[in-house]
Amino acid sequence: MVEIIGLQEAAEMVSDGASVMIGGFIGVGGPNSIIEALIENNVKDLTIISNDTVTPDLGIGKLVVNKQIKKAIVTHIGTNPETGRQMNAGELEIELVPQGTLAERIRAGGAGLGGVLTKAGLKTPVEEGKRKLDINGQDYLLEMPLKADIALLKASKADKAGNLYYNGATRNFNPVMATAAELVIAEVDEIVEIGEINPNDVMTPGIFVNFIVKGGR
Amino acid sequence: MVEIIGLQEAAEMVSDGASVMIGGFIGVGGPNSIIEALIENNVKDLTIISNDTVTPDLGIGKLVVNKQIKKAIVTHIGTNPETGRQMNAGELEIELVPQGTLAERIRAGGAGLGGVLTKAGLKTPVEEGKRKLDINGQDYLLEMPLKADIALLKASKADKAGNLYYNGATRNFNPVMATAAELVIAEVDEIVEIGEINPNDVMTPGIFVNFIVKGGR
Amino acid sequence: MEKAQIIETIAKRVAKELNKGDVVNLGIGLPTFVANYVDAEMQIIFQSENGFVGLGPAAEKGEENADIVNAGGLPVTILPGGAFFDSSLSFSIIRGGHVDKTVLGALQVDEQGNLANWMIPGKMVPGMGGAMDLVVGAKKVIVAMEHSAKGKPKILKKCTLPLTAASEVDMIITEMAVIEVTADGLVLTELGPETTVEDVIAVTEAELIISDALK
Amino acid sequence: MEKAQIIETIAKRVAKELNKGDVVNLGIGLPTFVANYVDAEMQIIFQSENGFVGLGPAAEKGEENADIVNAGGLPVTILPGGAFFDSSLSFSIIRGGHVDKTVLGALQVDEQGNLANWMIPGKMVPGMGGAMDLVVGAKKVIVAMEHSAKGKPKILKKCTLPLTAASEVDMIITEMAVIEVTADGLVLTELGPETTVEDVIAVTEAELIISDALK
Repeated sequence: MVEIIGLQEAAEMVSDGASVMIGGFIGVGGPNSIIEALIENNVKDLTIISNDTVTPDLGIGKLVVNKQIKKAIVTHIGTNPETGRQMNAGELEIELVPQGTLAERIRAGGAGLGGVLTKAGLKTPVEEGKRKLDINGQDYLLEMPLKADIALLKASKADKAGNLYYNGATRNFNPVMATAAELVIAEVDEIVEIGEINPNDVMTPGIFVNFIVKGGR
Repeated sequence: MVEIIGLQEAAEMVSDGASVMIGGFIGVGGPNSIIEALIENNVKDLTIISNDTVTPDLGIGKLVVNKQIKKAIVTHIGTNPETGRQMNAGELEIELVPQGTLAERIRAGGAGLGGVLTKAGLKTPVEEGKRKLDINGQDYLLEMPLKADIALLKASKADKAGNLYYNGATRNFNPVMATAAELVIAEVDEIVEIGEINPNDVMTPGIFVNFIVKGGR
Repeated sequence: MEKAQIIETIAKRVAKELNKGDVVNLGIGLPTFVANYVDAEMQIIFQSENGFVGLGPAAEKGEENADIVNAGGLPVTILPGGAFFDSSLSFSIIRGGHVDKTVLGALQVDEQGNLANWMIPGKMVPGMGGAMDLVVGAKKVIVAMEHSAKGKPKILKKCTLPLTAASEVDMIITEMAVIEVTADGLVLTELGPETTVEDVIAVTEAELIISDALK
Repeated sequence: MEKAQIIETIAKRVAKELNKGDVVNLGIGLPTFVANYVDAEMQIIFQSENGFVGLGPAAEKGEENADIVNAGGLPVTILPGGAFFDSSLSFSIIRGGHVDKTVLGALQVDEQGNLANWMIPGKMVPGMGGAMDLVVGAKKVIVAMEHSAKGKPKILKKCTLPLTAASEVDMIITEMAVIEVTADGLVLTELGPETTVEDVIAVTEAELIISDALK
């Protein structure tokens, strides 16, 4: 059962210290309006799970600049120099994860799987401290599932049953994140009536979504 | 690069002894016209990977009746009494797999993952002979990836780039199977021009598909 | 009781276990009837493991769509707000704990909440289909079945048939009783119409703890 | 050579490695230029790991679509026949061996085909993004880079920086040379324009086997 709420209401659901999955790829397909509200709220000590930390002037990047993040589990921080600075200064903990592994870890969290067995990261710093499995003579890293308190998604369109539709490359991590958090809030460009998204074309079924918010483009 | 071929041409690509993934759920979303051609060809000793063995008068069910299958990796055989009879008579080897595990094993095969860690099947006959992993104090079964020589899919629509679109509940195992076979042939109700399927709505990207066949509905 | 009355009694009682907005998967056979006793205000979302949420009633004669069938292969409908998906997402929903309640039939259930419902060795081996994933993944597992097989107990001290899953059943609902599976054992919490505790015990092999609040 | 000429030399040579119908992922930076030297008849399908196949040229000024960007976040286009998907399918494509060739830059490559291209400890830690999956998953891994860093070798006996992956590089293409990674070591198969074997050896730390068929 999905409810339509406002940006501030959405932001207030994120508490200090929460773990938050945030969709988007360098901000494209990111819930950037909800993040603006998080910056107003100034919630602190967040653990962020996302592809990257965007740029200093957008979305997650602004949360970094505003020092609201304690830890970030990401694949890439090169587009936001402030992330690297805070990491080197010991102000921000960064866990770097190969992109495919991040997608699978989140998916495993949402799908009730015990972990992910991948070759990505073998014989690199990524394997440090992790269990390795020999499966039929081949080594695989065992990577742990990821879950979060809240997922903040961005979709192009939602119907009033919470079904989501993503345009173009905005889909990225949003559909897997929808499955792996206790509470799921989707910022959307457009809210339509039930029936306006063909049931064949739904990309995230409404059963995964708790709240939708009309965001600015 | 996708080619449009005929039903007989498609059937001829399946050799005696081949492992074949076949989409569909009790025949719905199954490549039933290609299977008719397989019956004409009378290829033998197939290893079939599919959800079920349908009913004796349709699709895979007819392959069973015609004794073309050596082994079937499936989740359910209750809708086809002939499958049970051949199994009990030792004429047909059946590996029963929980449905979610079957989907994940095929997905793992297609996604380059080393295996699937699931609780489904623990403390049941499904766990026999399999490795169990203790992950943070919880037991999981390690289930092996599945791949096949050929996948025979059914889609509602294909464009000439091989992009597939499935109506309703016909999608089922087709998209994961598309990723896990050396050769992928899709039987489709309708072939449309490139551009007629919105790139957002493609369910199986054409890069996975080698051949498309216009089938009868 | 007549067969039809047994089904109605069980299905109606199971329906009461569902909460507003629940995502529910109903097994094939008896559990399917539960949908008949759920009104629209409850906004229950039924999941069909072959690939959709928003499972509606059986299709009217002449209105069948060959592409829309339930997990039994029968022509059904999808309600407004529903969504189709593939088997991989369908079982992410199931295994990942996104189904609030699953209602299944059983051949045997026991004091530990073990369930056997997918094979009788040497006799009948239909396969588990989605049952093992459902029982492991759903937040609450409700067994809905006739209390006994022609007087032969199905609620046992220990299942003798190969299991579908161990210690996953939360509740057993029959035409004679509602039984909760607890750490202490099976607790009889409710009696069916015109049924006594003695009637239930007579066709139950498992030890039953009689609830203080027995209804 | 001028920078622009170096890029052109490398990109043109990499383009020759692509076969008709290949699915190809081009890394950010220099590898991106490879697309400029591939003609439409080749039917190469470029994959963008943020979620599509059919990656086309950069969007024209004024024609940008904010929803269609490449893995570097820049506005691009999708070609007819392309398809969008989520990160999970994107990396199933990559990890699952459905990308025929991946072309990446490198900080260091070595005689075993080890690759380091994602961090310089204490200095620059951009992160691996999709590189570790790409290098492990793609059928053929081509490193495309300037041969040396201002005269300092990048093709080493053994990488000193943290690896992106071990023994996965198949080929190294620079403005000075084409080098194949084999079980016996690095084989110099081709020289760049106006380059001698001695020129290459002078800026290569790794042992080079000179191919009999050196071009």
